[in-house]
Amino acid sequence: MNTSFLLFALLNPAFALLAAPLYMALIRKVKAYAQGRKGPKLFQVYYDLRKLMHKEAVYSPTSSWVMRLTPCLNLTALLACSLFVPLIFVPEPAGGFGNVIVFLYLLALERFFTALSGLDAGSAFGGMGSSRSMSLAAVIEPTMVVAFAALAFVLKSLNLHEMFALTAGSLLPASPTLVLVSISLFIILIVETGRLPVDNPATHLELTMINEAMILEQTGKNLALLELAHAIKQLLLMGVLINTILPIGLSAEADAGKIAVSALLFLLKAGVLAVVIGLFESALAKMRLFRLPAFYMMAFFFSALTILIEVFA
Amino acid sequence: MLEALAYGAVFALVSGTVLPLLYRSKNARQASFGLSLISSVLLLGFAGTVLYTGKEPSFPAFGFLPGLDFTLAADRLTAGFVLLIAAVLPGVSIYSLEYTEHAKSEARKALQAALTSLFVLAMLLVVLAGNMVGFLIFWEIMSLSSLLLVLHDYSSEENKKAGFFYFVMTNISTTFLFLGFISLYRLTGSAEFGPLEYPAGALTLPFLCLFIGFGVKAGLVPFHKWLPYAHPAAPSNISALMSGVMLKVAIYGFLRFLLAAASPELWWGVLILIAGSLSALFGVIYALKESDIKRLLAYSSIENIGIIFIGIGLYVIFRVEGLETLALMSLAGACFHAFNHALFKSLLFLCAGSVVHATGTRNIEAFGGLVKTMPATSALFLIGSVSIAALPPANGFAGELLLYQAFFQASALSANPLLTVFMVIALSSFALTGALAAALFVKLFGITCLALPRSEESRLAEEVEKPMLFGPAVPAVLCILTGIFSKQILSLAGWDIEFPDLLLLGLLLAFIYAALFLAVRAKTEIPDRISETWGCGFPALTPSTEYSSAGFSEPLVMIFKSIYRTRIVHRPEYFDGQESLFKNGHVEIRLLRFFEEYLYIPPALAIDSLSKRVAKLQNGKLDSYVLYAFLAVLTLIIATGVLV
Amino acid sequence: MIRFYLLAMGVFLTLGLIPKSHRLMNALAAGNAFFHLALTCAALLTLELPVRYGPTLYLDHLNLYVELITAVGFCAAAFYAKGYTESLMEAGELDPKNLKLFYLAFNLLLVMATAALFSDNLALFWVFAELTTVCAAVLVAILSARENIDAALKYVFIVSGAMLFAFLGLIFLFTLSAQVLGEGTLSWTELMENASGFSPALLLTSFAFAFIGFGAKAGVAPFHTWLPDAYARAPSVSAILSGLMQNLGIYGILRMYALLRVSEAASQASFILIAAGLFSIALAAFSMFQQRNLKRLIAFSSVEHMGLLLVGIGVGTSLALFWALFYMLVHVLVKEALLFAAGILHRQYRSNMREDMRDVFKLQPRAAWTLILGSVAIVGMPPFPLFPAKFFILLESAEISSYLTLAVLLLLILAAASFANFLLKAFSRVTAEGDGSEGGHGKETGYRKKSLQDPYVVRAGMRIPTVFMLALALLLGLWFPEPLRALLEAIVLELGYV
Amino acid sequence: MIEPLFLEGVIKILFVFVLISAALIISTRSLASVLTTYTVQSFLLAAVSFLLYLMEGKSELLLLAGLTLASKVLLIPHFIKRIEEKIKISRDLNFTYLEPTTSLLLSIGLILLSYAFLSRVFEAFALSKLFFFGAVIGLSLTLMGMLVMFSRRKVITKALGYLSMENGVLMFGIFVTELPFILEILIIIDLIILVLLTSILAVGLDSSIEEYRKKIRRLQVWNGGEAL
Repeated sequence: MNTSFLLFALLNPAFALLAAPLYMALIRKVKAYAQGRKGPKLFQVYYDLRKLMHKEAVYSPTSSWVMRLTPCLNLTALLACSLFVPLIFVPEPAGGFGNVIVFLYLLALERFFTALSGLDAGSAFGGMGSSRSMSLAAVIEPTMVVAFAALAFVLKSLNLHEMFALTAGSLLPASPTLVLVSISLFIILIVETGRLPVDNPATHLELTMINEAMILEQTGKNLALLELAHAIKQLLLMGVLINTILPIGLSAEADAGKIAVSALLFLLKAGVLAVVIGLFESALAKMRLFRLPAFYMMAFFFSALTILIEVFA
Repeated sequence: MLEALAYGAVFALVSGTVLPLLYRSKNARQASFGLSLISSVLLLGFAGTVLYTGKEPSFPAFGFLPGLDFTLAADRLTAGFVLLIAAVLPGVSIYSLEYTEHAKSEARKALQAALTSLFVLAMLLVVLAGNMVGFLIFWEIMSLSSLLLVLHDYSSEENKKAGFFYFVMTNISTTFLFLGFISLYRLTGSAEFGPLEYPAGALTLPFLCLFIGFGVKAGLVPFHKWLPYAHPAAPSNISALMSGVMLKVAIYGFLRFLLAAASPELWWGVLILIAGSLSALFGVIYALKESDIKRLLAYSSIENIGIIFIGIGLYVIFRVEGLETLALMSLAGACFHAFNHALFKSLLFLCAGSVVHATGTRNIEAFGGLVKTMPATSALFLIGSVSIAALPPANGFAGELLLYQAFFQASALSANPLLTVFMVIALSSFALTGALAAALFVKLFGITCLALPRSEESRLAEEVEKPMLFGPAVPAVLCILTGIFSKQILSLAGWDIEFPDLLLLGLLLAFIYAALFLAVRAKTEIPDRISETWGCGFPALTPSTEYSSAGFSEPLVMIFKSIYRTRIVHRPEYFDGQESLFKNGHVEIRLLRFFEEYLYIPPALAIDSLSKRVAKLQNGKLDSYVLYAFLAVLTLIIATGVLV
Repeated sequence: MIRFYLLAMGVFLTLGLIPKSHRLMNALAAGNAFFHLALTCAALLTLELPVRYGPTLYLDHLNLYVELITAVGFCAAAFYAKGYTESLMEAGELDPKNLKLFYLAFNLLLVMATAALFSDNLALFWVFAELTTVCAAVLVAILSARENIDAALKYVFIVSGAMLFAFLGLIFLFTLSAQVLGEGTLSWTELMENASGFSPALLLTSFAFAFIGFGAKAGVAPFHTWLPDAYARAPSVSAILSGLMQNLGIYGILRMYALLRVSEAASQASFILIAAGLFSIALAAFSMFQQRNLKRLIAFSSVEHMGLLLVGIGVGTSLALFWALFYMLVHVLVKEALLFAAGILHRQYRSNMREDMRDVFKLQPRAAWTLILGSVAIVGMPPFPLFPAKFFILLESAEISSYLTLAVLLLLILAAASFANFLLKAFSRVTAEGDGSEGGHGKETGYRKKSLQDPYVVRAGMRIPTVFMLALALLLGLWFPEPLRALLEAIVLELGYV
Repeated sequence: MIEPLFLEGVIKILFVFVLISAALIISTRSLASVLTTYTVQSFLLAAVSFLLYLMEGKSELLLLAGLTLASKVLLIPHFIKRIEEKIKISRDLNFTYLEPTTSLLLSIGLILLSYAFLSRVFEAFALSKLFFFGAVIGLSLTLMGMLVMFSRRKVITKALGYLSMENGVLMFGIFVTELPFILEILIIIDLIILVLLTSILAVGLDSSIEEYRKKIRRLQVWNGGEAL
């Protein structure tokens, strides 16, 4: 374990924790503008979280310790995940952190327990959410794995830190094929964070809900933890995408100045991406559940294509 | 010293077999399982030493058959699988202390205890067998003892069918092993498992035979159908052993051959990989639709066997391509996953046994709410589910991680573009399998243990007795430990592989969780409240409004509807032979059992009708008999005339 | 010398007609069997084999070995016979007046078989083998029910008819020897010495014809048809004895094949043997599959095993022969245990049909387990010794073709499945406790409830040989005695296999 | 000494008669005539044997002729006649598988087969054309006897078929080689025992069927499920 990594381990999660809600708000804002509304303030999310943190947790008498376990566990998983994706600088890899498969499976851990807690209260909504979430996750999984495999393939490493150490600082993607991967990563981002056209985070309608349905029973501080975890997940996936397609400014050294520049730049890039996501969401309608596999197929296609091009060319 | 450990274990198991048969008392049965425990400790010492030091024990040869000695032998591969047995055995033994006592009669209890020991003994000796004939002998005893155990409740129609099916499949397996070993024997001139330094062409027949033979036993698609039949029929502790260990014994045999083959061919690996991927995928897809808990677990075993075979396939491919590191990684992945699967599948089967025992049904739709009525079992069940869903840092993840790493680095195969494309396809199917397995176990655990009880039995279920809790607790603890210490275990076993340290990750997770938990707790001002939550407008939450098992898997069923094909079966009855007066009818829409209906039943029917025709030859008439003789004489005369 | 033997035995048998008590008759039969067993053992242990006494009596390892098997079988059967015949008489199926005839035929059968085995002359062998058919037929017909007579007639007609062809074969052989030696001979030893000079074509012809006769005796398909009927209809003891006579056929085939092995026609003879063997296995396996009659099942399994033996002999290597010989012994042991157990079940249920069997584990647990273990043994599963025998025979058969091995193996699955199917269906019928009404299957078979309740009391004389045979088989599976190995190797050498 | 060529001619004529007798056994419906035909056939055999003795002068052949005459022309027919009287059946009307005409056609086929087969394997070994032909007749007689065994219903007829087979074997034996006389005796004894046995059994089977039915019912061994 080296100092660079220790520094990273302190800074990166903290950065993720602090910055993540911002982009939830930003996307909401963009969507509001697109719909001709003003939308809530950017920092409203933080206020909301604080408010929730102070509220009591209400549990259904049906529910069990699974429900009580989940919120903390999810945030734990995501905080651990934040050690895998360099947001502010790329540390020297250590202890297997950064391993792309571990990263993916930590996300799966979070999903698994969210789905279980959805089932725990026994309400029809929770079950529906779990069922849909696990089903869609299953279908997107090959795409996700192949996309990351493509990334690993192009960047010749299994470790996200090593990968991005390769791209760090350059203006353009390390290889043109990465643009294709990025398209898949973008779709994965949309799917994983439960955004249109897959899921609509803004409504509580039976037809549209997936993620929201699962956490319907969660209240107070637990809800806050889950929301936070969700936000971090979004930020981390955005980070992967950004580092892939636009690695400019990403520092590979644990130097205070460079880190600051890198962090600022990331905030900027992420802001741009959030705007794009917001616009993308606004432009699309919710898809029928059973048309989603076709949508995922597209992402799969791009990732597979990347590998094919790399292999054949 | 080492040898003494092995002999001690064998002796303990032999006495464990004999004891309950001699004395039909509870004490004898307890002693028998106690002896199993002792033997597992001895085996642990044995296997651990061999694995760690790499020292191979030397067993003396017993003169057994003319021209053939009986020997035991152990190298690291053997030791690995002995370790597997030793790891599964304690949990099952403790569990059986209580579980076996639920059998119907004294005689059956005694028989079950004795056969369990015999079964374990046979599996152990298959692994330790020093030559092919010994291997086959114990292989058959293993099949036989498990068959008798599957038939423990022989009077039920379903079990009879299951037993018969199992018997036939296991015989098919043995047949191909026979042929495979015979062709190897002819090639090498000895029954030893020596190195096979032959050109691959010479090994084609043995390879195919052994692949089919071991594939049948391991439950590889399309030879897998016996598993979902045998497991529901067998007692749960036996299911745990069968799924946990017996399937691995088949893997062991296959590995033994593959490692001995000096020059495998690429198509071997491709074939194994394809079969493995299909097994994994079909196993999990069929499991999703299943509502019988033990059958579901059986399908999940098919899936995991598929994963192990994927690892083996990768090993062969990488070995042929000369990528030793990756080959080693895949092999380690396959072995490690085999080991892990033994642990978590025995855990799950034992828990399922407890659940079935407590509720009296195997139907998932009738469970629910067990987390309250059977908290300890549910907790153990969750550990099993987390492990099998390959979530970090449990052991299921560690094995799959190795395979993923191997897959991701397949870029090194760039010399052969088509192969790379093939690998991408295999990888995506592997990923799909993993995610579907997670969905499957969310469903299983969620529907079984969470929410409201869906039936009276489930509501009234009581926590099982202590041994049935301590039993599964052993593999549960091991599941977590082997997951967390996976890197250390791999390096202890002598595999030097680039692998993330899950211990670190586990500690980190624990630390963050503790910190978060404390932080949240410190911030909590108002205590938690338990109250009715909004029930979507329903006045009160009832089990009927809950998501059911079928409902849970419905989206996936829709997505994979091309696989879940249904078939409409009409069964009309008529008053008359001409089928003109309709009497009664039965129409059923059910899932198309593809493999059964297209692969198993047609030959079975053909054999059946042929056998009926042949049986008619023996019609009891002397005239016909003399006619046969006459025709035979004519044939022989003509044949002789032609042959001369 | 054979004449002396026959004379002595004739006197013995005449004396045997005197006693009136069943016990004494049975003791005499057992004594006779033991006498032969002891004599065989003594000959094996003390004599410098092969030995020739006079022009016709000839002892070598092979015929002593077959005699040993036969005598062991007869000993067990003699023990079993007492309880079994008594039970037959109690039920009124066997006329007590026929008891004497039964034991006469019993003893005579052993004497004839012995005479056939030890005569050096093929023609004498032929004649005595024919006479064993007669004796066995009498045993089969002993109940004098129509079915038994029918079965006995089938036995006589098919075997004797086929044996006539064997005689044609002998005539050819005689001509051949006359041509080469100047004077015709049918002595095994002389033929063996000169076989290499014989014309392959005619030798093959004589082999083919002899095979028809000996094959029928051995129950090789399609001359096997007498076997299932005899097994199913005749009392168990008779079935066992006629089953023992199958080895006589195999013995003849072994000798004939040994003659041919040195000539150029060996491969053609192998072809005939293997084809017939495969055909037997196939036919038997398919006939067994839906078999509902236990004894028929066992009978077809005999056919199947004869087929496997033919394959073993036809492969023609010393290893295959060694194991085929061993197979003969074990097959007799296991088959007897099975038939003994089936006999006990027949006494219990008065039927061999699987529909009529229920509550087996309650009524006859020992017989049930004997049948289960016997089936395990007979389908060639370890730890029973048919397993290694099967393995090595198949190992050698792979030299001819892997497809042959595969075909045999697949057919063996079918045979094994048949046993499993039968046992599963027969043994799983349980009367629900409490209600004695016509629940479930009771009605369709018309089986009467009354006799269900009381288990048939198995006499020790019936139980001991059953267990003994199985235990002996198991022992052979776990430990291969050195003397047996030496004996079998000596036979292999004597038959000219190197 | 009589002219061998003349004897050969006579033997050839006898061959034809032997074959005709075999054909008659196949097709005759009256049991009595079947028996008579068999007796005639045996007599023809004895005659052939005697003629051969005249030709070759081997005393075994004479003995054989005598033995055949005694056993097969006198003893066995007599015995069977008594059995026939006992079971009170005088006709065997039913044929299985083959009607008489087909049987006869098939018999010609059998003769041709025997000829073709023996000419392939044996012709070189035969002493002369006549001997070869005798062997052919012997083999076909055996096969035709077997044909009787499966195409006729009654056990008695079957037994006669068997006997006719045996005649074929004997004929074959005479023409192929000279067997030691003791063997011939043994075979005839065997034959007699077999005939005795089958006849006794046949009495049991063919005659008082009703009585057996009764017995069987009493013993409960009659099982509907079993295919008879």
